Amino acid sequence: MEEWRGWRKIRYESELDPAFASEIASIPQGEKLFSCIQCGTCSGMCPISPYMDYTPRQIIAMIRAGFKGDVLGSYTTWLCASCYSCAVECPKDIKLTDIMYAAKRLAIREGIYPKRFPIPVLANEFYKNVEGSGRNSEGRLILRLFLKTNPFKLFKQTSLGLKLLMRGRFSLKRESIKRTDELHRMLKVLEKVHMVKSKDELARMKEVAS
Amino acid sequence: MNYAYYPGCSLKSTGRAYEESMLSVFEALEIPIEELSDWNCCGATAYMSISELKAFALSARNFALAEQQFKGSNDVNLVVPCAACYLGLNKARRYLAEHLEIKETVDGALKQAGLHYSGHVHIRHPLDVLLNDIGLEKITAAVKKPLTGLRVACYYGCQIVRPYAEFDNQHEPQSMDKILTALGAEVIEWPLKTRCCGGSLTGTVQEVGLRLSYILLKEAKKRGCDVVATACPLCQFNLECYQSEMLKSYGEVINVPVAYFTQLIGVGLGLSSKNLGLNRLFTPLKMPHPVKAVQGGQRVHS
Amino acid sequence: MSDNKSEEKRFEPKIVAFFCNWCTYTAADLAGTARMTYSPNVRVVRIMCSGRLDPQFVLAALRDGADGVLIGGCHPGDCHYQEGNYKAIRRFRLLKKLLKSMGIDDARVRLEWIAASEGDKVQKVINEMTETVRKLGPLDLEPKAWKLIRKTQIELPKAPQIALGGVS
Amino acid sequence: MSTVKGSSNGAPKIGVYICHCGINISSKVDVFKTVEFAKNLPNVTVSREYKFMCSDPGQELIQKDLRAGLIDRVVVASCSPLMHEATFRRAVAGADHNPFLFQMANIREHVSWVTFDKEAGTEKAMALVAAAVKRISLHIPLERTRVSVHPDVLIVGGGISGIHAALTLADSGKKVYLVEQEPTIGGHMAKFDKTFPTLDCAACILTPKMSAVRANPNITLWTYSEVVGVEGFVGNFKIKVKRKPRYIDESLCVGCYDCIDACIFKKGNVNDEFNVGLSKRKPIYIPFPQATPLVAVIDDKSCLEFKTKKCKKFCVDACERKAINLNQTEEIKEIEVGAIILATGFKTFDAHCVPRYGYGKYPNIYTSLEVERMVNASGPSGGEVVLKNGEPPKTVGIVHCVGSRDNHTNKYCSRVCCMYSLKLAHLIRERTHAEVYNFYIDMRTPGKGYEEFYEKLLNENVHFIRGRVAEISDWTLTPEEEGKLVIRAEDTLIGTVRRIPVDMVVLSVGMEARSDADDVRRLFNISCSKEGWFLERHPKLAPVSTFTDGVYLAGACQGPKDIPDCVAQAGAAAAEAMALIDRGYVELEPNTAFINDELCSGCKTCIGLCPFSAISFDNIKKIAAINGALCKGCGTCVAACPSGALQQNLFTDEQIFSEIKGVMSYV
Repeated sequence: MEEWRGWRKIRYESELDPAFASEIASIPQGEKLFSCIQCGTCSGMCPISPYMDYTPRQIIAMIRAGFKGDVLGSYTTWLCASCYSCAVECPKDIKLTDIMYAAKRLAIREGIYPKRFPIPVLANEFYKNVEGSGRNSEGRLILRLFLKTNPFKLFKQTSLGLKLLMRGRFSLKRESIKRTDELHRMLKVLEKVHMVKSKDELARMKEVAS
Repeated sequence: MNYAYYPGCSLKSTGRAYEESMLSVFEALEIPIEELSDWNCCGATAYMSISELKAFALSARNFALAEQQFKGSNDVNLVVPCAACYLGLNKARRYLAEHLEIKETVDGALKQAGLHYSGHVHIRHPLDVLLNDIGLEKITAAVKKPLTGLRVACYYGCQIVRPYAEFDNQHEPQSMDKILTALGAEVIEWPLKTRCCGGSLTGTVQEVGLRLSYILLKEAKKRGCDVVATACPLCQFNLECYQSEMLKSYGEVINVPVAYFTQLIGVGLGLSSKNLGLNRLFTPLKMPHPVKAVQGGQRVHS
Repeated sequence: MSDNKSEEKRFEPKIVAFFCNWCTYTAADLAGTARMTYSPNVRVVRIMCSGRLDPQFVLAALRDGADGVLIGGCHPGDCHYQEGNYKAIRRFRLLKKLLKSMGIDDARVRLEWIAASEGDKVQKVINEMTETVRKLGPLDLEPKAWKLIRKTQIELPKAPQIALGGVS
Repeated sequence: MSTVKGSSNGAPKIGVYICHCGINISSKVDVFKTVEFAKNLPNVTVSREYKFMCSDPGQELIQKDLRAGLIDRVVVASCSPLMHEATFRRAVAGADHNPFLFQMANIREHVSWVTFDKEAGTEKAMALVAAAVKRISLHIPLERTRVSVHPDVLIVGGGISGIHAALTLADSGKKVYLVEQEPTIGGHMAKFDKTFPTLDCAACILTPKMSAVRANPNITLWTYSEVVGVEGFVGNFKIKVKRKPRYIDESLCVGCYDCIDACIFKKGNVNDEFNVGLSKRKPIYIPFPQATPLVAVIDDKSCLEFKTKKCKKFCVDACERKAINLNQTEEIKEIEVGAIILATGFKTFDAHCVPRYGYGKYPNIYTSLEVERMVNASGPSGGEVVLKNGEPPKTVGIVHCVGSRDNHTNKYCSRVCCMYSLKLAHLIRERTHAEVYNFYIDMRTPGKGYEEFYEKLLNENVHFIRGRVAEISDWTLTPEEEGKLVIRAEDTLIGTVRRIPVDMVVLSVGMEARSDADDVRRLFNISCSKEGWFLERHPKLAPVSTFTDGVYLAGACQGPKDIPDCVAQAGAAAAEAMALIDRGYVELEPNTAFINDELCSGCKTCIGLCPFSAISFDNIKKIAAINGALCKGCGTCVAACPSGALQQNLFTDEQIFSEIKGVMSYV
């Protein structure tokens, strides 16, 4: 049990972001999160929820209530392995996995995420990896990940590395597509665009607004 | 029907055995298949957590290339063995089809690369192709060394049946069971067929990832399987390569071979272990001896 | 509320709807009670049964300035009067032919089966219909069509109906 | 605000009355602007607005103007005619004017409630008012025709609702036909053990009513029968009932069980419907000891004689009263009734449809209905709650909302599950002292003594976990889970996922419309809601009426209900039927078709079209003739008449043409 760090559980309205919910809801079918009845099926289905700081159900509640900082800063969204078991069993068809993604992207964009937590680091590395060469060089990725988070872990993994090496399943060679320039031009266009809002969503927001 | 093959990054490194075995099986069954040239990362999971739109664009490039390379046929069947890629590409395909606004943005990006995607690509998993295009008869007929007596735990993992149950039942997938049964294997009944193996967590937050894989193997072993059959490079990696770690963490010897379903098919078709990349397995695949040859590989199910 | 800012200038089609009393009109009431907002371009004329729909009514509506006509009846097999909606569908087919011959895009008339419980379908259909007709733009009848439609009053719509007498 | 202007003699004087309906209309329609607009329409002499036109003062406004001779025709722009047309027609008649010189413009359901911006709403409202005004000038005075009402009543379905309705009507001296498709009446209630929240025994309160049905001379009870034909209209329905052969002469059988004991099958060999498959019955059987009528029935699908023709037919010899007649054939009864009450009930949700709950896959997972039988002293286990191995369970999990509140199955809440789950929790604990866990999403106990019952259970150390069960399976993580069923759910009040090992699971399945609901509704010409429940005429003001006059609803066929609600509704339906019958006549809408003899060419087009054969051919005049009593006023013939000789009252071509012109008069 962690020692008591004098944290304050109460949240004042002034600390909440009322726009947060609609921001997340603006992904395709995101509006469904508003019909959540807090039944907890998602958390129950989720194989990882036991290790999350907030259960998936709580994340939805927090999104609705505008607990932006808490959601974006949480480990939950990053721990999600996107196995989609929550999404397929949700009685209200809430695409929770996609909502987790939306939260992750927002967290990255706004720089609010557990900094030394390996998962966002991996994501970033993977991203750079692919942006550069169009493919992911697994060997290098793992290497970078450990260097960035926990170099010591690297040694623990050497035996595994060797085993893989011997079986020709591991290399530090840089994988790449041929026409990288083409790829770069393509991705550059999308630099600015973060989240595409669906038409019906725009309509919905307009109605809510008025 | 001819197939385009999308390997994805893993099948070129940790999952090489998957590629080798699948291609040899396709060859043995005379299924024409050709690798997509200059394919790029599908933009799955990790990438999607940074930019969904770019992820879609990455997939779209692959689609565009596929349409280019297979101009002849108006519909391209893109065979995607890796579960993550399968879902990533499938998701992109759907979003591009269902959300005009996304399609438009992505089209714009493709144009920059002088590419165009007109929506004629189908994402197919080898399980789907083998069961629904080729069919059990053809497979059964080709069996040389039936897997008689081999008790297999079919493990589908999450991403080939969820969220889009395209070719199999989301809750009780059967495709792999059917195929391996047809090869004479005995598939065991177990409830964790589609429970997550931990995905990339084994690499990032090991204590969690390890636990998830351990739960699967523990249950599979308890139900007395000789081998766990997988359909995803990451699942295979997690379940196989961390068994020594599990011993350390949970003091339990697992020692269960974890093979790709394509490798098992290959064995049944009597292909050489080299062509199936069996030599790449950590725990060698032991066949129950002696393997009785049975006509057509069919075997009364017990 | 379909589209964004540039609403001011856009064309607002005039659409007349003929709803049967028992299914579609009731469904429209239901849409109301459920507060399902939809585009205001459609004006409903209540008839007891879609079987009462005389093709003349449709032509009259177009002549009097409607850009489109929507017809709503009970699902096949659900007609309050057993089979009025079957009569309606037959007349509708002939009507579409007739309109084509008059150079009127037959997407301007639409027949829908909407049950009393399908308030949401009323909303959907009316919105779709409005969009379709908006895309088609205002109906300006070619002179020949005009002549026809005037005459129609007496002869033309009757023509298909005589054919009908036999069918049922 | 109001305007009165004189009118040139002879021309119709139209009064227009625009309703605010509180703010229901005025929030989206500029009422005053509309009044101004109406004032300037041709022949409008009076144009007023009022907060609530349907209120007495509102109606008096109209009547005053009529009496004062300011107007002779009335247009009210308010809610839907299906809501208040009758009201205003009565008002007009009350002022000694013909009620059909009235027209309604629906500016609430069709305008204010569905329109987003007020300007558009106002414009639409004006168009509809204009249409009504144009049309009303062409209205002519009409008379309603009266048709006498047949005094008998048909009740379909012999569950608690049908039974109660039948007894109520019979006690008032009405003759009732009670038709039930099963061999006995009693329905679902007969299967229950105790009833919540009072825990009185279902049989003890139901069986007296069942025998009362049997004993009542006013009730004709036809079990093992189905309605196969419905013709006619309110007050005068012609019904065809199919009586399936039960191969036993009801008048002779005394329910002595001798035939059943004698049956060649020593043990039951067919799934017992009454015990929902938990036990077996013989091909010849009596559903349960209190069955009404207490008459055996032979199920020809499983009877050896019917399958092979080679049975020794011990049953026939065993019956002293020679009641068994294997040559009995199906029989069609034709009856006439004035009113119909549908009480066809519901079916329980099929738990197989939720695979992750493992029903049918693991033993010891039961549906609530199966457990109802299990805890019932007359049930397959004699009231013992036992596992498949005969042992009593030590831990039991009760899963709420199975097949309810779920987009993949049924969106709605089934209303009864929380309460019966509590009841079963109590009974199971009482019988086995097992630890009982309730998994619920929300605990819904709105009813007399319901919340109190919940509290009682809280105090009986029953465990309550607020969380929808994610999965039930037999894979284990800890030693104590070995050999048990593990229920996984988030305890949402604690925010932690829990795995609870149990011996037995009870799936609290919801209520669904019967699979034959759609055929039934077609047969009786009524509507269904999306979920398949029979649609009431108005959710609040006409909950037991349907859109088809003379057809009423009782019980769970209209939506999920518990016993008290079913009984209450059955009473209401009976009262509605009584009101109709005791009035003795119905007034038919005069919207019938009529022929202009001069114009009729005698082409006979119309004759084939009329579904009610109301049109015949007059061989002397060589023209068509309409029987007003048979005409239902659909207008199909009118639309088809090539010579325009046919017209429909209230819907003449001219009236409709003018209405079209009206709605097109956009401002």
